[in-house]
Amino acid sequence: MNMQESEINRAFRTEVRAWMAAHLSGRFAALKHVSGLGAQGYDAQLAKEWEQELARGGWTGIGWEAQYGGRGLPLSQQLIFHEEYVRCGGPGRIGHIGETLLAPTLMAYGTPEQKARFLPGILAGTDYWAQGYSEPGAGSDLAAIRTRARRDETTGEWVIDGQKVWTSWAHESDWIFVLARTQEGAAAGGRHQGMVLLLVPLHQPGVEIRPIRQITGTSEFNEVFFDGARTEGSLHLGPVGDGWKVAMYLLGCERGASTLGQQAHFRHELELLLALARRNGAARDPLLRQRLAVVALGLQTLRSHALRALAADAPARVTLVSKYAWSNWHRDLGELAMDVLGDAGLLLQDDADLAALQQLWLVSRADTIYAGTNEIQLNLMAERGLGMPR
Amino acid sequence: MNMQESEINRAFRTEVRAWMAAHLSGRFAALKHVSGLGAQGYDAQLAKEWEQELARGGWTGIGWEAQYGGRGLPLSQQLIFHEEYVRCGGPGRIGHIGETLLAPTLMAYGTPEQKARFLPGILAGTDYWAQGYSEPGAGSDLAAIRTRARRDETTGEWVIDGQKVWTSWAHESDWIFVLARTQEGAAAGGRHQGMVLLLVPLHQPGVEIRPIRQITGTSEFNEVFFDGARTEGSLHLGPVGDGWKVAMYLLGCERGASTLGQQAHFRHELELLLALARRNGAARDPLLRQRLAVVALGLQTLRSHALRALAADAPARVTLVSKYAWSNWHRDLGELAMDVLGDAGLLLQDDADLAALQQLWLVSRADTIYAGTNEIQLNLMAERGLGMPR
Amino acid sequence: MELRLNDEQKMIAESAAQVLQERSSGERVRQVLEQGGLDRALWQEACALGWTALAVPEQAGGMGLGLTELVLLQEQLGWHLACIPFFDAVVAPAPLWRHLAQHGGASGLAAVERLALSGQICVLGMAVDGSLGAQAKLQRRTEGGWELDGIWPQVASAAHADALLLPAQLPDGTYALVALTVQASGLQLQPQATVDGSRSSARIQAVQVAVSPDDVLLQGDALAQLWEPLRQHAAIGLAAEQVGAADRALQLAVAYTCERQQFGKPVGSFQAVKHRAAQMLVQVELARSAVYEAAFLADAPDSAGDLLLPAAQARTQATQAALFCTRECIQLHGGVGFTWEYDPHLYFRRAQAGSQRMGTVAEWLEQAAVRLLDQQHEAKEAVA
Amino acid sequence: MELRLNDEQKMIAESAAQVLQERSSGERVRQVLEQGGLDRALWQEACALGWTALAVPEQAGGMGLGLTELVLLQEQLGWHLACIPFFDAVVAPAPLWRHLAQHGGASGLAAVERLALSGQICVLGMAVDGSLGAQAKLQRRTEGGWELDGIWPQVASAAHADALLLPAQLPDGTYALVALTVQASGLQLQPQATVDGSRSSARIQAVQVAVSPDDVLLQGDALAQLWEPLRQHAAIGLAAEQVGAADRALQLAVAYTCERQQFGKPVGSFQAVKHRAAQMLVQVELARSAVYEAAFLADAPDSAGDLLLPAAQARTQATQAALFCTRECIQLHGGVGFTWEYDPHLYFRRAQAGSQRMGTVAEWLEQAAVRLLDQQHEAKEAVA
Repeated sequence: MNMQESEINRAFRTEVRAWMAAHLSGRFAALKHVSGLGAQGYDAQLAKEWEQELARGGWTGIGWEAQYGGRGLPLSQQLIFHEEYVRCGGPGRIGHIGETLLAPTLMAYGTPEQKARFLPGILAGTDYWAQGYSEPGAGSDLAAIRTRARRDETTGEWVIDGQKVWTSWAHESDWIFVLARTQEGAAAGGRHQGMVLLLVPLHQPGVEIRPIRQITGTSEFNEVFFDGARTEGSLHLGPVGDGWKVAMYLLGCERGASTLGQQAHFRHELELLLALARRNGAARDPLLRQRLAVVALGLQTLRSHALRALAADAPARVTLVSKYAWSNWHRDLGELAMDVLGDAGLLLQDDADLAALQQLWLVSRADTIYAGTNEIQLNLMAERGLGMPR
Repeated sequence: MNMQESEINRAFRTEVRAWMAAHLSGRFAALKHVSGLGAQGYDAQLAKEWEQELARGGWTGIGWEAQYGGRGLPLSQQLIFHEEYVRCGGPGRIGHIGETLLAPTLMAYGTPEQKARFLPGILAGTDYWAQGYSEPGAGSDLAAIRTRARRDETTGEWVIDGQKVWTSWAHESDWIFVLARTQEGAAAGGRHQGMVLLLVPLHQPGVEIRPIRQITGTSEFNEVFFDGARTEGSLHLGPVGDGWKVAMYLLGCERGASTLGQQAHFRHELELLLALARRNGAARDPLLRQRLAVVALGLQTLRSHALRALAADAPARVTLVSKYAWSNWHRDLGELAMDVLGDAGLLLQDDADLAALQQLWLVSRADTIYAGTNEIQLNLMAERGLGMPR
Repeated sequence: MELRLNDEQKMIAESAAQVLQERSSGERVRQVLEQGGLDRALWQEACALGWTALAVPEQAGGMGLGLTELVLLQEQLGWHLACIPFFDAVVAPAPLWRHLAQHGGASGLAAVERLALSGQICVLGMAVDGSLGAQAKLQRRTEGGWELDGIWPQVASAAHADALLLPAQLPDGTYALVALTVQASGLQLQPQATVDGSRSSARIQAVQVAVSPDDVLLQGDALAQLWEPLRQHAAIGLAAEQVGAADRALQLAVAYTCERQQFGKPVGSFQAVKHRAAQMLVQVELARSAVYEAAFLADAPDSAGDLLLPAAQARTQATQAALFCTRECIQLHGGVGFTWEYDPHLYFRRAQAGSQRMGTVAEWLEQAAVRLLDQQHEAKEAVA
Repeated sequence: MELRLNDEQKMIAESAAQVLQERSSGERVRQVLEQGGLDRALWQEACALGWTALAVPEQAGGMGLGLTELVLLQEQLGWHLACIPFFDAVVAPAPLWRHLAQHGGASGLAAVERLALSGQICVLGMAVDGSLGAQAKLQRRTEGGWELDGIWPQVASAAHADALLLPAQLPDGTYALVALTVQASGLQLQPQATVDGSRSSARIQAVQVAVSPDDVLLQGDALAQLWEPLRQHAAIGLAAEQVGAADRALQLAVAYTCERQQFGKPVGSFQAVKHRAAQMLVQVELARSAVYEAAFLADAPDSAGDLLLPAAQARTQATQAALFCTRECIQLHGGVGFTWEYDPHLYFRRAQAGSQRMGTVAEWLEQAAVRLLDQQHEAKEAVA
């Protein structure tokens, strides 16, 4: 960090760098700078082994309390870890849904048994989780979900029927948390009532996973079909009927220290682009120079903003801006990358750096859509950030 | 015109030019290139005398049928007249509300007596009209007007109470057409029912006119207060109760041959800007060069589009685009003008050309607001041009 | 004086739309894309319907129509993402055929008939930016024979070509344009994988390729003088394709958002969605107006041949329309917008590829700026 | 590591907001604008509250705070459109006072006290773009005396100045900075009418103005080395004012649209209006983050003094935010938005004027590009 970084934090940063240099090598070197998100050459098996390597190094759950096996590091060091991790070429984290979304929700809402059963596998990088929220008819309007969960009176188990979509890595995961409708607790009425968040094993006959081919031609997302799928009667997370509240809590965990990791990845992409521009002469074009400066300064602003938004007392109007800002910045970066590529951008490139920039151009179209479209983000900013009427 | 212009049209163009050169001289030279719209040094009295000069030359009502005293010229020659008029420096037409809005509506809806009474004064440039539509509480939502018209049972006269706003040139006009609510015809219900369009003399005790100071510091618009104002019982235009329909017909007359006159005025402003850029070195700046090319090509596109939209068979999706396109183009031109002015733009300039560009910057902010804001235009395009749901 | 299509022109556009609706459906395009990107059946249909002969002069056996008619067809082909190299094999070389038919004598007429009207795909081997700029040399070897050596690193539509028109430098530094069949001995054609799978590309290499005098179609000053108007014509033609793609992206977005329900009503009834669609409409219709006028001007009897400003206008408006509309089309499709299965990305790829061909927006604007800010100024000063 | 204000900083911002709410209300600003644009009572209040001494070093009698505190004040002044020349007389010269206090010895300390802390308005006479670029010469006339001749064509805030800091060229081509009271014999100050009536301007001319040695504050290398950091500091300060103006424009737009009813509901409940306001919010908050970080970096103990990239970031984000928000503020006010009576145009004028001062967005981007694309490359190559 450029500002007022303490001695302790500097030492910590050095520690992360040293560990990464020592361990992201050998067979793991193939994962260097691979983003994961539909990226070519992402070996999921190797990525899981890398997660276990991280776990052995004590780099998973670094912010978790000691009682859950974490290191209880302060936010500043979590930020440093995530930033340095990506700077050192650390690959996209296949375990992040479990570690950064489900685990905090388990800590907040889980029973002692659930915590004891699921947190260790997440921490060790042995159990992987997928997210079962969106449905074909419930995207921006998540409350329109139709997947149903009912109790099997004889076994007490939950039985699930329905369809989820946009489930990242479902084909590489062991478990999925599923937001579903149940009759229980629906008495109060309202479309946010009567839901339950269930923890469901993916490897069972009642679950079918079909990959969705993306704009890149690769498949990171899936459709998941539940046809009488089952899970134990105790595996609802939080109160039955209040699933919406639990589900929203989980989404709120997305904003966190890993933001800086994402930005470090953006920095890597930006550096690829600047290097290309210097090589192919685009850096001498007065107009492309301006646009390159815009994205470079823009990324620095995203970082300034993230550091401001992470402060505990940051108001909603500050934090609500972040997703819209980074996703649109990233999309702009992708468009600029193609213009800097010029003629070469018309051909599918073999060179890994050039191919990464072309991938960026395609992949970034999703950024303004998933996890709340631009339009939903603007609604939220106006209503919650500015208090404008619904 | 660049394309397929007939011999007849070429001759006509020459005729307009010759007449303008001969008549826009002497005392009228002071009006050259003065836009009228809140422009400094616009002498309203002289502008009225100029209208009468035009009338004597046979240049008012050139598209009107012979029965109304017009020349019945085809659309192509009307276009040529308006374009050449402005190219030759013809000033903003103080009579245009009467000539291009009210007169066609009179022809369509007026009684024989109304036509005989009002058309000659419009044609001769002796009677000037103002428009009484918007109210403080009824802007984009025109149907929310509250101005009331009732009959005086004893005299049969109309009596008007209420307030109109944004009435251009009310202080220089003799008559105003007022959209008002009346009980008559309101039986059918609906907010567009029960209105009447009245022709009302401005010079009477029940009418008070207050100028509105604009962003430029000058006043072209007014508020007009009606406090028991009166007009003859026969001076409703079209059926009582159907005033909305008549009022909408009148607005539809705005799109017409004079579009090309407006564009010729834009051309004049653009030429001022290009000349300035050549003089002050902005033309050598690689970024300003691009923006100057954008506006120059953009104006040519506006002209192409106007010629396409004026075709009788042009679909709604083509014609609906025009207002949004020209108003936003003009606003962009104003912003660019200030950037080309640079340092000099911070000081109020004496030089007429530079002052005109600064005025343009301010005045053009109104373009995307009056006569249907950008937001209303986009609604119309989506709903009527693309058939999207309300 | 209004800008309007005549009845014949309207009919051309409408019948093309009908044919393509049937022969180049979304399903068909998908099928062709999986199989390499050329719809040869559609190409044959295009030949049979006379589309490829539309702007070939009558004395050479063509229909003798103009750029306006080509533009209308190209727009429809863009709308339907038709997988035929109409731009590179018909629109771009059209001025060349006209020149050869008018000034090339009997051999010129024969060349036009052989290359443009025989049903083969004869691609004009421009550089990506529409320049002649080849890294190739043409040298006289024997009394009546020439030899061609060099590389054309990236020639659009060439992977499916039967014949190629390749520019090469003569020993005196001027250029010649050489016609060759792809079977010519010493000619290597290496297909390239493209981001826009609906338009092929190839790297071409010539090693001691023998060229007969008849195959040197044009050279020296004649070629140099033809090239700038040809590039402007081609830019207007490409702009038409972009207008078609932009309009289709708009149509897809409107159709999807009016059907897709969220929060109990069609997504297309939300004002933000409607306004975006309306902004797409503005872009589409302004670009269409610019392209049509540019084509009209090109076809006007008194056209001076200089179409720099109209071409710049058409290209900049159409490129921006295509980029904006195809990007927003993905956005307005939400989640399915970035799947392979839905069509928006096909148009998005086409728009990006088109933006880099025949000169970028920035390049056209700079050329326009030279005309508007530098040259007119000099001209006026010269007069003053 | 988070970017957050400390309690003292928060208090400075909050108390400034309270003072200005009372002393620089919309009504008061209107009144001052009609009377020439300087609120002298507010200036005196600012002196009394210590605002003008905030960043003056303690050894010179100031409070010794940093750019962060200046930025917080300047932001509030921008928000309230306060009619005092805080930027030109306090923020911009702050690095000069620090330099004089630290390196200028007793005469330096005396100059700071006399010019910065006496309650007078002492304006730094930069060119509009923040450069020294004067058309003036300073020549030695007698043993201890100098003479100043020249023109400063457009000096912001100068019409209301009591004293001026004027750059002039020495015979050896380097620059000196001269302090003069406006009463100095031979100094002419001609006020200029400004588009942004809330900030004055003047043309200044010096004809054989006698300058005492004490009034030559800084010259040669010392001035040259100070100027670039000073310009960067000032740019960050101006950016803070722009953030304030942008935020106010947003606040005005939200307040108006939530009150104004059309079609039976508040205009602010229409999605198009909400989305526009949200886009304004994005611009405001990103710009604020950029400005705060730039100021933090300037104040960091290990700051290397080079703030080119942070300054470029702050200025480009804040300029864009101010232009966008003030333009949209007019649009969202509808008809009343372009009246004199409503406030949006005051902020619109301020934003436009600000965009041309201390370097335009394009100029900052080019400077950033030099650093990012040219210099870093050279540096890396030198290392490699």
